[in-house]
Amino acid sequence: MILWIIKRDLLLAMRRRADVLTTLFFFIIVVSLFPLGVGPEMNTLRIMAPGIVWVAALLASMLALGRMFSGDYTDGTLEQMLLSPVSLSALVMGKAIAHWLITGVPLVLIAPVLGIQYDLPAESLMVLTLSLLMGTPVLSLIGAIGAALTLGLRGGGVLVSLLVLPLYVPVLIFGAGAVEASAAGLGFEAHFSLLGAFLLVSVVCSPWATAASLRISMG
Amino acid sequence: MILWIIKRDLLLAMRRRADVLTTLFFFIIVVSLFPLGVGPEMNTLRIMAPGIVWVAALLASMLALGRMFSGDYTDGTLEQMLLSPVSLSALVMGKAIAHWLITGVPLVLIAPVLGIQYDLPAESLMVLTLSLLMGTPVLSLIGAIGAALTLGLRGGGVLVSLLVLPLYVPVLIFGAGAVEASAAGLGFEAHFSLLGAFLLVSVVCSPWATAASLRISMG
Amino acid sequence: MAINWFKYASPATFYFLAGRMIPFFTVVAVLLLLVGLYISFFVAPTDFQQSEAYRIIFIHVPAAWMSMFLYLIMAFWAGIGLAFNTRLSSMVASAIAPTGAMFTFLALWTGAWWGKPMWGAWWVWDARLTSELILLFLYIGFMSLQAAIDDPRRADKAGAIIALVGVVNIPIIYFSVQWWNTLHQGASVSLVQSPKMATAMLTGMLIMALAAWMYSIAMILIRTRSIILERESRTAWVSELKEGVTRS
Amino acid sequence: MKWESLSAFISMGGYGLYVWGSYGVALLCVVGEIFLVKKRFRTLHKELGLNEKSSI
Amino acid sequence: MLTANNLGFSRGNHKLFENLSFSINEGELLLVSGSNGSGKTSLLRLLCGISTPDEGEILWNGAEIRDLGEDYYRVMTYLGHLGGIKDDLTAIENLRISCALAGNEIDEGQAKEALGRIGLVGREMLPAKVLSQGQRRRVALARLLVTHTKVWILDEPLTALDVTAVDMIRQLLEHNLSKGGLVVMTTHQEMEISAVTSQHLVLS
Amino acid sequence: MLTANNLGFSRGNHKLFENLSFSINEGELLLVSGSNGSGKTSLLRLLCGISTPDEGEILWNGAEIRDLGEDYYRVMTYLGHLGGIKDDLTAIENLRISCALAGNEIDEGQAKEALGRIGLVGREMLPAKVLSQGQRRRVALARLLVTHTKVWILDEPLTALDVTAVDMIRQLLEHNLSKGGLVVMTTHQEMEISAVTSQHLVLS
Ligand code: HEM
Ligand SMILES: Nc1ncnc2c1ncn2[C@@H]1O[C@H](COP(=O)(O)OP(=O)(O)OP(=O)(O)O)[C@@H](O)[C@H]1O
Ligand SMILES: Nc1ncnc2c1ncn2[C@@H]1O[C@H](COP(=O)(O)OP(=O)(O)OP(=O)(O)O)[C@@H](O)[C@H]1O
Ligand SMILES: [Mg+2]
Ligand SMILES: [Mg+2]
Repeated sequence: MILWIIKRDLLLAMRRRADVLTTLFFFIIVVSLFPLGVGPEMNTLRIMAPGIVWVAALLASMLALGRMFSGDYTDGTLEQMLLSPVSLSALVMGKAIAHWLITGVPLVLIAPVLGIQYDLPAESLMVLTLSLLMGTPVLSLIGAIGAALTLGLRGGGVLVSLLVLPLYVPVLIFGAGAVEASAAGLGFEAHFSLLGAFLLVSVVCSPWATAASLRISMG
Repeated sequence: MILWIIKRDLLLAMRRRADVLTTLFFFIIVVSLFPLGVGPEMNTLRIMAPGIVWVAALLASMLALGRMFSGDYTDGTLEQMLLSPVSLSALVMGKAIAHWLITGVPLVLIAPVLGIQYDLPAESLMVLTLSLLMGTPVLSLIGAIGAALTLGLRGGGVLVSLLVLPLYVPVLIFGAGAVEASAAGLGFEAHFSLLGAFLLVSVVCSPWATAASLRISMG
Repeated sequence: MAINWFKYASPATFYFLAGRMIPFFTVVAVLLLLVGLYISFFVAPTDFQQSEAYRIIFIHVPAAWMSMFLYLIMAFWAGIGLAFNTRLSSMVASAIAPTGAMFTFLALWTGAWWGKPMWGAWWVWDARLTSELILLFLYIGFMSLQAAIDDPRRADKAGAIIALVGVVNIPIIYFSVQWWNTLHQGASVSLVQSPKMATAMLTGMLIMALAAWMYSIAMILIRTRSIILERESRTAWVSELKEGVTRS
Repeated sequence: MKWESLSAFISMGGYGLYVWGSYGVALLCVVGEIFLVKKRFRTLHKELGLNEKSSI
Repeated sequence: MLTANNLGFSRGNHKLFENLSFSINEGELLLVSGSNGSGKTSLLRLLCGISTPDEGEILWNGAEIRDLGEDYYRVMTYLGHLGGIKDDLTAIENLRISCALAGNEIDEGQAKEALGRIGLVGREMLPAKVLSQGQRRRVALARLLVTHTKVWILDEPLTALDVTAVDMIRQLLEHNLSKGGLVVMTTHQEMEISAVTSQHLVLS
Repeated sequence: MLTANNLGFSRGNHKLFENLSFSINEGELLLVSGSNGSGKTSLLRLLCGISTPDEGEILWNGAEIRDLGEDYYRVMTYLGHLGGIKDDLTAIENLRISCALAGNEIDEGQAKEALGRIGLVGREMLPAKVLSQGQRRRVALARLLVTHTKVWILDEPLTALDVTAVDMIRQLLEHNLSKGGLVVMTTHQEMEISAVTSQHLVLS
């Protein structure tokens, strides 16, 4: 069943291929805007790089949250999901996975290329990619809660950022921190184990919290 | 008539006061995220400050673009606007002004406080605020075109960023550039006259282009 | 003897109970505040390093403490409301948020006005400061979410979820002191050299903190009463109130 | 008495701006909150036609 | 007089109609019917100028409506299945704003009166999102009570309405027709209208 | 048997109904009617467990539906005014996915056949957004052709449908009732259904 949901969401995304591409381009554009705003000095840029890439990934993933449930809400599919004989948490997990596949994975794949723009050394590039690989699913899972809570509220799109950004902060700190630690020649294992812990906690708790939020929002 | 539109949009925004506040908080949060990603060194942060504030303003204004027409589109009001005996360009101008009042003005007002977080000197703060005051209306006006073109397309929210961000870039460069110039003790008049020119051009052209885009999207 | 907790959990009973408790907390808060201010300005000695600037501590620390405690209490009551569907606890949670946000703002503000003379900057991106800022966002998120939902029961439940999820963030942001080198003071005792001065200062701080507690309770009680009235305006007991009937 | 004069008290060893800036805003916040909370309660009472004394 | 000459229109590779011609005079009603998907909504959107026909022309008093533009919109009211109702505004605000957009500003009293007549007494100050389907539809239809336009183009105005409301709309249409107005409408429900002349166009 | 005991429900400060009790047996139809805004949709959403009543209980074969949860959803189909139709998917995909969600996976052939029976021949591969109102409605209703559930809760299933389609739905309902199913539905249109027993609940 969870596979049906994933398949359907991917199908929907493919029906408009532009959709997947645009999240990606948003990410690329944000990362490329900063040098324009900050100026072209390579040293400053290299210091900023991990932070900027991570913040951009976070914003890109967050922006796509709006679409996670709102389509299903306005056309009544969500009503049907609540009434499905399958557990709602499983459905929600499927949607979060689909969201990650559509928004997270492309970012992870393109990040090394963007890192090169900022002249990051090879090891940092690898750490950056790995940290994104572990961090972006957390963003999707936490984001699902926010998206479910703000369903059907006017201005939901901006409200959702207010709700999830504070929760994203630890992921950001440790994700970007890992890259900085590796660039500074320090160990980055501690950062990674924390990211792993976040991932575990959110895999366990988020579907449940999201399902509860959905029931509340539809009730 | 243009007043009716502005009044209506402000009324809608006030109906959910949270709405205005959330754009503002989005701006604040984004500005506050960067130091978390980049690390706490004040010297680096001071250099980055104008760029970051400007990029955040740009993103905040862009995110609110989604709401500019989409509500009116899905509930059929836009159809009625096309069929109104008043010129569509005037209506569109009204909507852009309302968008600016709701999203732009609060950013301008809060920007100095955020600048303080980055330890900017007083003159830079003033230049930053002024540059935002001239730049944000341009963002709203250009954004209106993008919002109109992507109406009703799935993933419009992300597509719109793809369309408008490249157009926002000059505003960003000269806006942030003005602040950097003043921080470096150089004159910033040239930057300001360019921002002024952008504003003029967009006031003249954007309503017309937006109205044409709307007709195309609805056709 | 078993106390009938459900009796006190009824908004109507609580309304009257709170009405009788408010004057007490108000009076105690004012008294403590006066004593605390007296100690802050007239008993506590001038600091060896910071001269008089350190007097900001007497609002800064109580405000910072309150901001964190109130969040936890708010999340607790919101969680109870979600789990047991008790209306009153959810109302209390909504009543706590504005006061908590106010104290968070005060901690930030006084910290900034202390940081300028001490560190030479209004703001640094230090772990403790950042965590406090995030706390403010958590409060604001909670309040905005509730404000955006018209149906009060839905608002309660939705708020509870975000408050509970946010709790996870509190230890994380709080302990991040250890992961970031920090400018912010550790234990307050290190501020002064002699134990006697520390005592005066510590007493002042504790009394001010107690005053803040009392003040918060009073504010929360009044706000809860308003919320009760707003939500129960159509019930029988409120109509009885209109006719001037008093209940004990 | 700890302070030699009123002006010494006000200048706070040169840190008057910061100390009073903190205390002032703290006072403002507290007074503002009290005002808002009371106003909310009063307007409710007026709307519902309650007599404030009888309800306490 | 609203005239359509040899209209042709297709969607995708599906030809909806071809060589469709008719004309409607003052006081006349044109009832468009046909099975689901036969092109009724598409025809109505052509008649009010939102879409453009592939072939043929649509004339209002002899002039192409596209050329008339705002002059045509001044005398025409279109109501699609989407009502243009804002969820966050109250019924009164919705009505006043949609009227203002149509160039017909009305004050609060008038709006309230119109809503009362259409059966929304006591619901005027609720945000539209809490209204039932039928009540939302009534808010949209209330515009017809206060408009001064002659040409009404209505796409299934009766959906979600109960019998009282259907009856009220019938009277409203009759009143407009008797004043010399023109009505083009679609509906799947039966409705008897006593118009001076009533044409029936069946699409297939 | 679906039983409602002393249901009470209010929205905002508006009491929709109080002390509402009824029970529906196998093979019975409950027709809920009432003017716009009388609470029909709200009642149906209670019966299928999306909302919770303020007072009273709803029982399926003696057990509270909230407690049954997924066991109840296995035997129940709800169709609201929103069809759950995705604009970007084709009719076939829409049908297959909505069936799969309801725990009833069907293959492409079955989906195609059901769509054919409901009158969408040649439209199966079009994205739903280009379909007309009535055609979209039919895609949603096609689920009823392939479902194995007993309890059908239908909110105004006939809106936007033409006469042929209305007739088809009638037959479908009769078939389900004759097999021992239960139907709860609302409609503002007239429809004659020959059921074993048919109750009429009028809200006001
Ligand atoms: C905006 C800036 C600031 C913020 C957000 C802030 C935040 C906090 C917080 C959250 C606490 C409570 C920590 C705990 O309970 O252990 C605290 C305590 C404290 N703060 Fe600050 N602070 C700021 C600036 C400053 C400055 C500039 C100083 C002094 C130079 C200072 C001195 C202290 C002291 C002495 C304590 C008590 C520590 C203890 O006894 O555990 N703070 N602050
Ligand atoms: N891109 C397309 N490709 C093929 N067919 C299309 C396309 N777009 C629309 N159609 C068809 O055009 C018709 C549109 O009809 P329209 O909406 O005008 O119908 P209608 O008469 O209003 O029907 P209803 O009674 O259901 O409202 C439908 O049959 C639809 O399938
Ligand atoms: N928050 C609220 N405050 C006041 N009234 C409300 C609120 N929410 C809903 N209502 C009222 O509750 C009723 C909802 O009714 P419901 O949607 O169940 O009607 P219905 O019988 O399905 O009507 P229709 O035939 O128009 O579909 C409406 O009268 C609506 O105005
Ligand atoms: Mg149609
Ligand atoms: Mg209904």
